[in-house]
Amino acid sequence: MARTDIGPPNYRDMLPEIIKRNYGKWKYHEIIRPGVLKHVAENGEELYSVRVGSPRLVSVDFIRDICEIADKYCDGHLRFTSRYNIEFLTDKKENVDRIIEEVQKLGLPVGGTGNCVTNVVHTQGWIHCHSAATDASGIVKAIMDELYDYFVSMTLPAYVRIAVACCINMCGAVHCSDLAVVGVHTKPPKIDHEKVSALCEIPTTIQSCPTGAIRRHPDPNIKSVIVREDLCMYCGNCFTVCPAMPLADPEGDGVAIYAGGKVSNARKPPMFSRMIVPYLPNNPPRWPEVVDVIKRVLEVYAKNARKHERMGEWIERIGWEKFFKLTGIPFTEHHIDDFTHAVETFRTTTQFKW
Amino acid sequence: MARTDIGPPNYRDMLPEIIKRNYGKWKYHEIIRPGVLKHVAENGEELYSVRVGSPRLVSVDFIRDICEIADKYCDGHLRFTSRYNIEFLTDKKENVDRIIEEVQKLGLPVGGTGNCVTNVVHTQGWIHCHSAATDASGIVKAIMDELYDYFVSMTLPAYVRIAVACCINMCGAVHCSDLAVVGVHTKPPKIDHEKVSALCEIPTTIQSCPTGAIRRHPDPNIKSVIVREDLCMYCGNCFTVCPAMPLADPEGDGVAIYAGGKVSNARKPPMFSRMIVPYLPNNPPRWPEVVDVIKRVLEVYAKNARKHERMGEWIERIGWEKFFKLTGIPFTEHHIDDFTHAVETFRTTTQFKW
Amino acid sequence: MEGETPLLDELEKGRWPSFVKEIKRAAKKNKAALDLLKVQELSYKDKITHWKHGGIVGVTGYGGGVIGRYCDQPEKFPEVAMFHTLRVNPPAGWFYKTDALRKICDIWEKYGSGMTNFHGSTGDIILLGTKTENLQPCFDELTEAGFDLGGSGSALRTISGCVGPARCEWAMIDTLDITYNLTMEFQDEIHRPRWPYKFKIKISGCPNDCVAAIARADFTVIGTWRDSIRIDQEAVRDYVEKGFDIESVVKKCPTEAISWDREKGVLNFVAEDCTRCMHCINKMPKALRPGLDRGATILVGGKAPIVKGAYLSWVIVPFMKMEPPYMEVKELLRKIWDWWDENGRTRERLAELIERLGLKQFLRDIGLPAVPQIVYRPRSNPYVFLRR
Amino acid sequence: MEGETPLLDELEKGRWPSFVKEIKRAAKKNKAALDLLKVQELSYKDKITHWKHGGIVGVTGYGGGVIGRYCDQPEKFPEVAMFHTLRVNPPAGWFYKTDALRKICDIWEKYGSGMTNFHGSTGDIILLGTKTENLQPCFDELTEAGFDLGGSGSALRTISGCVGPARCEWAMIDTLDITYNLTMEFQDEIHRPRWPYKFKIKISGCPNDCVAAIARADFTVIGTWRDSIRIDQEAVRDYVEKGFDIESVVKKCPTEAISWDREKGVLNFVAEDCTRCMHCINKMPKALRPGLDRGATILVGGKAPIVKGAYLSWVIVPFMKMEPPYMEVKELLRKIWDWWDENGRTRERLAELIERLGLKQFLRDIGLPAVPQIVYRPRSNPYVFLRR
Ligand code: SRM
Ligand code: SRM
Ligand code: SRM
Ligand code: SRM
Ligand code: SF4
Ligand code: SF4
Ligand code: SF4
Ligand code: SF4
Ligand code: SF4
Ligand code: SF4
Ligand code: SF4
Ligand code: SF4
Repeated sequence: MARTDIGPPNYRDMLPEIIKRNYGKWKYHEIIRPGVLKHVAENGEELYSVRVGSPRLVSVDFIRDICEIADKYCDGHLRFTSRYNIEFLTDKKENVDRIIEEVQKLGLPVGGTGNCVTNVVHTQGWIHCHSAATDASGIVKAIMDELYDYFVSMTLPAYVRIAVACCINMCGAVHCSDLAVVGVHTKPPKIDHEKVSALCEIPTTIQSCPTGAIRRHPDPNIKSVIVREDLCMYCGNCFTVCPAMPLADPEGDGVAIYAGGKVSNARKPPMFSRMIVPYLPNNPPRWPEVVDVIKRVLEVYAKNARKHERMGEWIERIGWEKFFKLTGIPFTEHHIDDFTHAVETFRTTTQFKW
Repeated sequence: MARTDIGPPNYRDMLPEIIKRNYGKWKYHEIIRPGVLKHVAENGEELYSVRVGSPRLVSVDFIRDICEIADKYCDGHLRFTSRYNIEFLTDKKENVDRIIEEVQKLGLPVGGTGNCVTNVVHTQGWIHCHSAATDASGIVKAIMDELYDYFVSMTLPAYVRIAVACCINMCGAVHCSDLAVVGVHTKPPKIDHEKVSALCEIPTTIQSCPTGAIRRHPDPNIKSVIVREDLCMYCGNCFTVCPAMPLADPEGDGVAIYAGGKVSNARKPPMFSRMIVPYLPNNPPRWPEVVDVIKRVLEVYAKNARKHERMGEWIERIGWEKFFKLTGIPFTEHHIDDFTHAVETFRTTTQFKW
Repeated sequence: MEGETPLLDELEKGRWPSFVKEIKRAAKKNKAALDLLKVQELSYKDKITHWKHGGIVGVTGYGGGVIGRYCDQPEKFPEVAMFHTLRVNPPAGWFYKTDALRKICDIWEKYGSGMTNFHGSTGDIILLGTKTENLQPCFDELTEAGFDLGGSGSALRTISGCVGPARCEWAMIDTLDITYNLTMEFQDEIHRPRWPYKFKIKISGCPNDCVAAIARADFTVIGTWRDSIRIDQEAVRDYVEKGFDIESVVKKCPTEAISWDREKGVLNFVAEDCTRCMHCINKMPKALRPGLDRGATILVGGKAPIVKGAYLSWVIVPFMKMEPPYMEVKELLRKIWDWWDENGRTRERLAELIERLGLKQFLRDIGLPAVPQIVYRPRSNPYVFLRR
Repeated sequence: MEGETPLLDELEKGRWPSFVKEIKRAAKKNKAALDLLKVQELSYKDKITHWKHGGIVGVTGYGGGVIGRYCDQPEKFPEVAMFHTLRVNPPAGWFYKTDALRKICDIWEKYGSGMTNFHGSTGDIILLGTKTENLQPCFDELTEAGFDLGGSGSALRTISGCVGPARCEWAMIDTLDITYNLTMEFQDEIHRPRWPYKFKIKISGCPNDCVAAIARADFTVIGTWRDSIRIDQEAVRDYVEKGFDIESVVKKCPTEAISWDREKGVLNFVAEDCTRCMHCINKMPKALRPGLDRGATILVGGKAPIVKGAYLSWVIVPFMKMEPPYMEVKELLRKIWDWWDENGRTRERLAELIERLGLKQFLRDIGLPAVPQIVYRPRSNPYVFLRR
């Protein structure tokens, strides 16, 4: 019998010596160049971290490659960040340039620190998920190829965090990101009645629908359900509980784009991202329309926001009507909320810009 | 047969000559002393308005008294404001002092302009309404006796608008006032089953309840309803549609106090008032506990707010937790919203004061 | 009367004018007023209202304008056993000539308790308390004197507007004329209730909103402008020279559209950033004035808490020109009423219906364009009914 | 392989590292990876996913940790007909020694596709794609190597915390130790799903929230302090002298708690106004430091949109000391789970349940005091269940 419930390795066993010595005793840090952090301990010791972009979806050989660098320059230690970047940790300043050199040989960018576009939090997409309305890794690659310069520099007014999720389950951080792409279905589920009777629990399926669009099949001989299409907003929750109701559709599937979310409590409280483009069609392999919107918004932001101002903070200051004007993104009825707490978004003042 | 649908008198017939001449052609105004406005027209003509507090609930002789003053000094013209104050209008500067003198002889205060506590918007109360959980005119009188000095001066940081309503129907402006008192029932309706069968339409009654607390009487022989008391929050909507379900109760009835609402679009958008005291018992004739809270909050505001800052603007700047601290009003679980859009009031940040 | 109402007598003391004194004044001549005083004293003692639901009472041809009211102790207080109020539609802006007021007083002394509210919270003249049999003759004399009833029940309620162009330099629209014109146009809607619930219209001349329209009207008209604030820099300097604290004003501009250049003595202003909140104009009326391209913002849905909670009005038309005979606004009102009438449930106000069916649906059905000025911000949820 | 995947080949171009290159790398040694590449190309062509719902697959004794997955074209792509992923619980803070990583690589080369995610969005090591029969032996070797599975399904999910005291001067709590300690304490809750739905815990050392806990965790722990920020005025002046734009920082303080006195060269600070947002500290790490009376704010309810919409976490305990063995937080978690388990419907996350029953009810049942820090503002509606 195998061992169970052993839990993960103890983090203590994974820490470099300099960290063990200075655990909880860091005094301050500096970003000495894009991608390189210097942390100084109370006792004056210095730790250098070289941050490196990763595609996240990697082969074991990739991991071995980076292990090799860590063995050479970091006494066999490395870490990953909460956004998939790799960090090489060393107490030897002279190693920094060497690490950078080796990493660049592997084709990996050094950056992702400070006021940059860091790595994109994303999901499985067509690589692995049955729910996907779009791919994730592909969109990320297309976006980051275009925004590469923003990863390796720190020229933006503040942090810009991008997320991509392949369906509105939003695995990741789409709902609170400065910029986000989310896969959306736009056709109601297609019901395979035979499979429904075989695979699905009817009451659970009916109950799963947030809008009450799912009803029992009118023909009592058919143990299945029907969907009132006018009540369906393609959330896919029925499909999660009942595999016989797929929504994926080559014509209908595509992505929506969101902006203005954040997580940190710095300055303004955390904010939700808000829909700026309700729908763009899937256009693999490079989703040019999507990349275009993301880039355009980023550049308008970079040009107009004040120092230290996150995307959402900037937009809330100038007003969303101004945001749509500056970016040239058309405002449509779909932008107007009609879900549960919609009224909280309706304007209750004569204050607005033209 | 009487004439019908003649509508109100044409306002043009009611306007003083100076207004007819300068209609739509006013250039600016000044408040030359508390209660006295001077409006200057494009052509240089000057109109003086003397604003006078009224108890609103007045006898016809009161109206005749003020008509007399208007006849003497205003060519027989006067108006009322949207907050029940009387305005004597004259183009003769020398009449201003005379009007003030006459008005004061009647025991009426001159004021209600600028950064003051102006007249209290209020309702019927025990004087006329079947819904009342408290009186209105009496509370107003008790409050204004205490805040009189704020009516006849202009020393506050900004406007302070007070409203009183005798039940949560909130006839008036309680829901958007700087300070507001509202009558509340705190016991579920007492059902007179015989009267229900006689007077009430059962389905309408059941449907009237926002929380679904009303059910058909379990005994099919009794054509009436019952109330699930744990679901009732004493809104009285059932009583409005079914007279056999009164909520009024000498022990249960009392008032709640709200603060921080506003209507104008100046600076911050309009805001709702928010509950600061869930319940105080009715204590006629002078409701001392109520008057005390109103006065205390007003004074803390007067002392702490910045110039031009309305009550709600001040509170939102310093934070509600600070408001409760400064005023010493206890915060309770009842302050926490649990109605439809409650979640929008929950704090989604680590930012707060101690 | 002396000593009979010890609790109320307390409220004759103090500096604020006393309603008790007023009731007593009326009670000297009028028995109903005397009973009213006694009922009120009893309520102060019992801590409970002594009024009961009103039945359907009114005047011929009208479905509203009268609030029926009965005392729960008719034996003890026979003079107020019936005690109905009449809601009388006032002139726009609450301007009166004294002769008109005196006529009302005379009529009410004749037929009612002699007690009134000048005014009710909706803006009506409230004639407080009479018997059923007096309603019709009282009404007849009122119309004779040029006054008509206002609204009550599931009808259009008495419309009100701020003092506007009659005495305010900031009126961007003719609030009095619009109030009067709409009132005359919609007499039928006011007098004959036939909707799911009440409907209120209020009109303010500028965003200061001196009739609290945004909070209290299903249909809110607020004057505004589209061009730039007009600045008289000379007059601004004059304010400053006289010791006016201009920094405290500038600091509170919600959009940072204005700034004070102390060195140059110039008030800088970025018109496209200004959201026309009125604040700076309010504080420097001699120096700043609204622009000249004027009209109104139309909002809908303001109301008190019954049943789904209170709502502030929501912008539905950011800008509409307002010229007599106000055809555009009338047409919009009619469309909204039809939509509400068709879709609304009993006792469902417009805001609640819009919340239930969605603002998107409302705009579509009414035929209004979706523009970003309608919302503070776009949706955060992904739940878009793309095809509905 | 060349030319067979023209669409994906496009994504080998460009400066950002390519996942396609990675799949191709794995595909050279591994047939499943090759089929994965082809399925992905087909999806790019068809614009649709080719994966189907997974059945119940897993390892002995566990109810989760594996995501079952099947290809909808098993004949064409037999190597990925079954293509389950394993979620492996990483060390707290995602620190690794290379030997540990190499072991995982070796095991995964042996039993799986050779493709991974470092890491998944919850923070697990994702081993991407294997057959049912390989799950158990793969798991056995993983535990042998010191690794265990993370959470999936209606269980406690893999906990994560920011880098914290290991490398950050702002860690107010020991995020790594708390992560590890709770993970070890709640192994059963992670491995044996038995709740209404998933439950996530995330821990950030300070309000910067570098693991996005507030948005993505049902139970959010964020380090904070109660006393005053520590200011080294010398160091502040040093920043300014070096040309640092201190005004731009001060201006963005949300509470105006700080101000820069240019003349005196002093950063004024009003401790009781500061809401500890971190902004000024972030911008001047050498001069400003958090206070010393440290602990955490506890929030609950963060989640993505399914089903009732997305929620940010809500404050429920403004301040809690966080010392090992973290009994207070563990007790709170257990109480919350019991409450949720008892009251929650299937697929109802904590936030949705709290919204349905009310935060007031939640606090009462859990035994937490109502304090104003829990809300932005009190209720505006009058609908108080005073007696419930
Ligand atoms: C390494 C990492 C933590 C980890 O455990 O892995 C980390 C590390 C640091 N963060 Fe972070 N943050 C990390 C994810 C985050 C996240 C989470 C996310 O992006 O998903 C956030 C919340 C983002 C949001 O609000 O949407 C985050 C919000 C911050 C902030 C606040 C930024 C703001 O102004 O809103 C700071 C302060 C600052 O830099 O001014 C900060 C500051 C820092 C500092 C300076 C802390 C320190 O003293 O060491 C670290 C270096 C910052 C840098 O990259 O320039 N960190 N930081 C994460 C690196 C992610 C990456 O690879 O890019
Ligand atoms: C693998 C991963 C995405 C990734 O590529 O990184 C993932 C993948 C899936 N998620 Fe997720 N979620 C993943 C992190 C998240 C996160 C982020 C987080 O945990 O910080 C979220 C948002 C936070 C949250 O939980 O709300 C997230 C919110 C969801 C939801 C929506 C839950 C909600 O209440 O809104 C679902 C739908 C569901 O549970 O039915 C979901 C469901 C799924 C399922 C199991 C699909 C399903 O409907 O059954 C996906 C399996 C994909 C596959 O084929 O492997 N996943 N999912 C992430 C887990 C990796 C890991 O363990 O490290
Ligand atoms: C007479 C009246 C209109 C009417 O048609 O009857 C009126 C008249 C004026 N208002 Fe008003 N307002 C009147 C009710 C209101 C209301 C409604 C209410 O209180 O119910 C509001 C909205 C209040 C709110 O936000 O809750 C209102 C918000 C304003 C404001 C904005 C104040 C603010 O900063 O929020 C101004 C501008 C100012 O004074 O700075 C204003 C300014 C003015 C000016 C200066 C306009 C002018 O140039 O003539 C008038 C004299 C003001 C004064 O009293 O000092 N008026 N004003 C109302 C007098 C009520 C009373 O007797 O006290
Ligand atoms: C007389 C007046 C109060 C006053 O003393 O001034 C009044 C009195 C009554 N109102 Fe009102 N409302 C009065 C202005 C208002 C206002 C203010 C306004 O119109 O600007 C409001 C808030 C705005 C609004 O309409 O939402 C108001 C919101 C209500 C409500 C709650 C409506 C809602 O949707 O929330 C009710 C309850 C109902 O309709 O069943 C109500 C119901 C009532 C009833 C008819 C009681 C009932 O349940 O049937 C009251 C009759 C009292 C009586 O015995 O005379 N009254 N009522 C006001 C009308 C006088 C006038 O015509 O000038
Ligand atoms: S976002 Fe949707 S499609 Fe993408 S991994 Fe999560 S559940 Fe699957
Ligand atoms: S996709 Fe969503 S809205 Fe449509 S039927 Fe399924 S559960 Fe209901
Ligand atoms: S607030 Fe209530 S009690 Fe007072 S008048 Fe209006 S309906 Fe009657
Ligand atoms: S008072 Fe309100 S909540 Fe209570 S039963 Fe009546 S309608 Fe329902
Ligand atoms: S709303 Fe504007 S126009 Fe009307 S009275 Fe008030 S300040 Fe003047
Ligand atoms: S009107 Fe308001 S927004 Fe416009 S400049 Fe003046 S204060 Fe600023
Ligand atoms: S959350 Fe705070 S303590 Fe943790 S890494 Fe980020 S900045 Fe440091
Ligand atoms: S931590 Fe934030 S709130 Fe506190 S002083 Fe600094 S910027 Fe201001």
